[in-house]
Amino acid sequence: MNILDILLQQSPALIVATPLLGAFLTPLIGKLGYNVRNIFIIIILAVTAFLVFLLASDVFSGNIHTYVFGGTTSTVLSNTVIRILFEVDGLSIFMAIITVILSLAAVIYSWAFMREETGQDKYYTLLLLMTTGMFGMVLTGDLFNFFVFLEITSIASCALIAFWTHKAKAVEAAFNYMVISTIGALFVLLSIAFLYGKYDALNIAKLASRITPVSFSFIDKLSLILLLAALTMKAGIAPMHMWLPDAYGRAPASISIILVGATQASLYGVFRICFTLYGNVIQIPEVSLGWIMVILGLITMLIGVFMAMIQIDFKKLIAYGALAELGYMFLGVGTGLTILSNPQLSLASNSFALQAMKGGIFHIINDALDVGLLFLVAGAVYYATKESSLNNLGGIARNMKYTTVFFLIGLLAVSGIPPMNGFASKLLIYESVYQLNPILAIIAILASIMLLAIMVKVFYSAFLGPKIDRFQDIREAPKSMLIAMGILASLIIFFGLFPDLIVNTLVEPAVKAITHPTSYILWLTGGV
Amino acid sequence: MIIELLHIIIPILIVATSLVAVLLRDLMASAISLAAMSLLLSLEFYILQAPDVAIAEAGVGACLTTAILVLAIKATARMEEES
Amino acid sequence: MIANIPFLAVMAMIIIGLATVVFKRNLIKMVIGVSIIESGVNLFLITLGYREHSVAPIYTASPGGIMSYPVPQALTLTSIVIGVAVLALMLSLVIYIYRHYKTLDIRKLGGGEE
Amino acid sequence: MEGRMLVAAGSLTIVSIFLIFGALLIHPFGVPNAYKMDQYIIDHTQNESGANNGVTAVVFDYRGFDTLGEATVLFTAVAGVILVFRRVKKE
Amino acid sequence: MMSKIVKTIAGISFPFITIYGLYVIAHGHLTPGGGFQGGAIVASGLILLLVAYGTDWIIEKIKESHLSILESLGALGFIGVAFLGLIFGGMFFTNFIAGTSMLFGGIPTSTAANINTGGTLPLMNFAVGLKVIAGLFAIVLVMAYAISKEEGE
Repeated sequence: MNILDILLQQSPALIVATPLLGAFLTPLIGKLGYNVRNIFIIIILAVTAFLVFLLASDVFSGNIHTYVFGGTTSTVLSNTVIRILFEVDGLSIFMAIITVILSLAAVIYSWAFMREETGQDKYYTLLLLMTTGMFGMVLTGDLFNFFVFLEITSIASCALIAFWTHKAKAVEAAFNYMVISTIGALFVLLSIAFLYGKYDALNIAKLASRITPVSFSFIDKLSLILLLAALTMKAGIAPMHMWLPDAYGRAPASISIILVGATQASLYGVFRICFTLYGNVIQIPEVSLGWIMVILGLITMLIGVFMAMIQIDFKKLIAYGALAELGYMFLGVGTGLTILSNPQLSLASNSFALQAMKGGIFHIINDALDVGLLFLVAGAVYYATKESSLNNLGGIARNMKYTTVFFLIGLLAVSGIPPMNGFASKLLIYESVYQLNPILAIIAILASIMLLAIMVKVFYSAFLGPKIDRFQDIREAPKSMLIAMGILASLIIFFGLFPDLIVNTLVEPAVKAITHPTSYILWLTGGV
Repeated sequence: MIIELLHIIIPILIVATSLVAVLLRDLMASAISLAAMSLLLSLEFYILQAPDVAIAEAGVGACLTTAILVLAIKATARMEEES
Repeated sequence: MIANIPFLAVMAMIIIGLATVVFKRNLIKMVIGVSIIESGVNLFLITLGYREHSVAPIYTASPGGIMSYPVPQALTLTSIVIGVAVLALMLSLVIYIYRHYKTLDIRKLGGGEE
Repeated sequence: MEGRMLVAAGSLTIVSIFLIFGALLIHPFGVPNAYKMDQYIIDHTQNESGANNGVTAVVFDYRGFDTLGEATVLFTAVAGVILVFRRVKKE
Repeated sequence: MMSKIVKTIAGISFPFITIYGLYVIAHGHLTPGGGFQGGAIVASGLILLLVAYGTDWIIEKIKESHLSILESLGALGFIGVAFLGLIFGGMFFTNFIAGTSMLFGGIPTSTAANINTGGTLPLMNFAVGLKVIAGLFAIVLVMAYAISKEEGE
């Protein structure tokens, strides 16, 4: 057994433990100086990235990778699961890849962006902890463990949103997010308690195998509603979206980009619960929430687009754009769920269900890259000009050439213009939604066009136009920020040029994971 | 029998103290009321055969939470504004 | 036997807490509401693991007999510590909000400088 | 503002009704369903983890990873509080 | 700042509270308690001192950065024991000491208390206890210090 095999076998634990170890060490390493600490953190994340891709290579070959914590004896009995276990399938590893890309970009970006700030040791500690929390959320196979990591993610992100404590709005946004996410997490815990009381298990696969159409009762319905309400609240879907633009807009840019990942981890929770935990009962009317998801997605999209029109703050405008993008993901996956959960439609239009799912899932990674790039650009503009209001910006393209190019790439990608990656996923969503209902597809396309118009307006007013005296001698963003933006931009172009490759290697296993919950549930017989 | 009676009385007291904590205008008084609720909760944990949790709730809920709350109230305003 | 009164008390606590968060306008009252919900959920977990006429799951000097279930107790321990962590961070944010706006009333926030 | 309060009150009422029904419909107090997981732990704690306290055995052995998460939450909160109360350079 | 009576009583009771807390930590695998509970008790004792003697007196003795480092060490000890489980037992968090002849390796069979049992549990209890004492006290200390500074200005 060589070292790679051992690493592969242990990788689910190590992916979480490595950034955690880094976070615990950061206060000690921080004493050694600025560069040492930053290099240390980049090394930690690079090791994590290596482990994620190692694990991905195994999972994409069709396995479901399980890892039992502390398991020498009694790991798996025929009728119960005692210990915590991680269960990694295509969707989990897909989310883990997004997390690792975003956090690496954020850390590289922070090198220059945070240079002047105080409290950097704590900043990097919390950043690593947030990454840890997201990894835990997406990799775990245990519901209570999911709750614990959810709390880690939300506490760390709240503290980081309030990073600029001298800005009243930032603290207020952090407090609002904290209240929302704590109540959401407590609802999650309450429904975990209900499920535990009824089914005597905390393991997702075990619970899923016990929730059957025969046993389905009021308690299951209550838990489902509580879980979905809490997680959609945390993901920023329509009725409870108010905290999202504030939190995204007020946080430092390097945190906004990780927050995108944190919201998507909550979205992962929604998908995991709809498709896996309640996978056996997906055709019971109370569970088939496809239409609700479609409508919520549409509302989110429209709110995002309309509110983005009237924003004058650069980052808040992008935050509303991110809200609109969230709507697309929900729309795509909701369409898939609608078709899958309808027994009459299921056989005839299964390919459309798969296509909608593919679009929705593919859009998750595209959204992370596009919106992330735009946030980084906004941060770079703020760094150079100390100005966040669009009314006062103008003519900065001459001095910040690279940043302008990156903004242009992000603009085209976020509004779904070929050849960027946003086009590939949005096309999949439009086509499949059209099969469900043409009006929905038309609304989605119109929203996209409006988003393009808004972004082009921003491009003209902020980057082009006459040169303002104040910005006569602003300088281009520092190298580390350009590198971070460059990574995301090159990934956007790469994904846009080879969408089929990405869909086949990354998205296909994730879609397979959520449309075939039985393979996740039946890991017992599949061997551990 | 006495235990069953306690299982009825203590939860009702817990709800009553939490209601008091919410309704009082004086924030310091509601912090104290919350501490009383924590203490009753820890008693309830004890008779529910969870001594570990009872110790934790008594230490964390009744002492630390109250300390942090009192600190925060000292740093801000003591009375709740009239609506 | 006693008709789920502890469960109903738990739900009453959660509802009181939620009502506080939704209707009260004072920030510290909102935090107290969150804390009450937290306590309610903790009590719910412990109540789920209780068996009639049981003893605590500790073998040292135990008189024997059936034992109450240990897993919910372990979960509650975790939940209590998470609760105090959340509370501390929330109250520090409240203190900062007060420093900026000089009020705890949620309706009066939102003004002030950027 | 009035309309918003009305919506909030309505949704709170619905949630309350759901929760109360949940409390009434779950198993009777003190008589849980057959709990295989807990019974296994009660039976095997002494042999497998060597501890006499079942709760500590669950906290640190069977569900040790949760406890790591819990310790991390505390660590996060401390870091967060120190971060919030640090000295900020005003621009 | 409190009166002399409060100071004296706090000074007398603090060692008892601390010893009780350490007892709860050390006997976590035998009697009710453990790292968290004991840590919370010791932290409560420290807060008693803070209330009685005032923030300035405490901050001369313990700096918040020291507590931060102690907390990191506690957390590192905890995760370190878990990693040892990976190295010696094959999986993260394996209780590799239980059932061996090492310290704490005994297996209890009766209801009698035997401190030499529990495997990795006592080690983790100590690490978590250190972490919780430092962490909880650091939270209160930082808040109290920041508030007293604000009032002083």
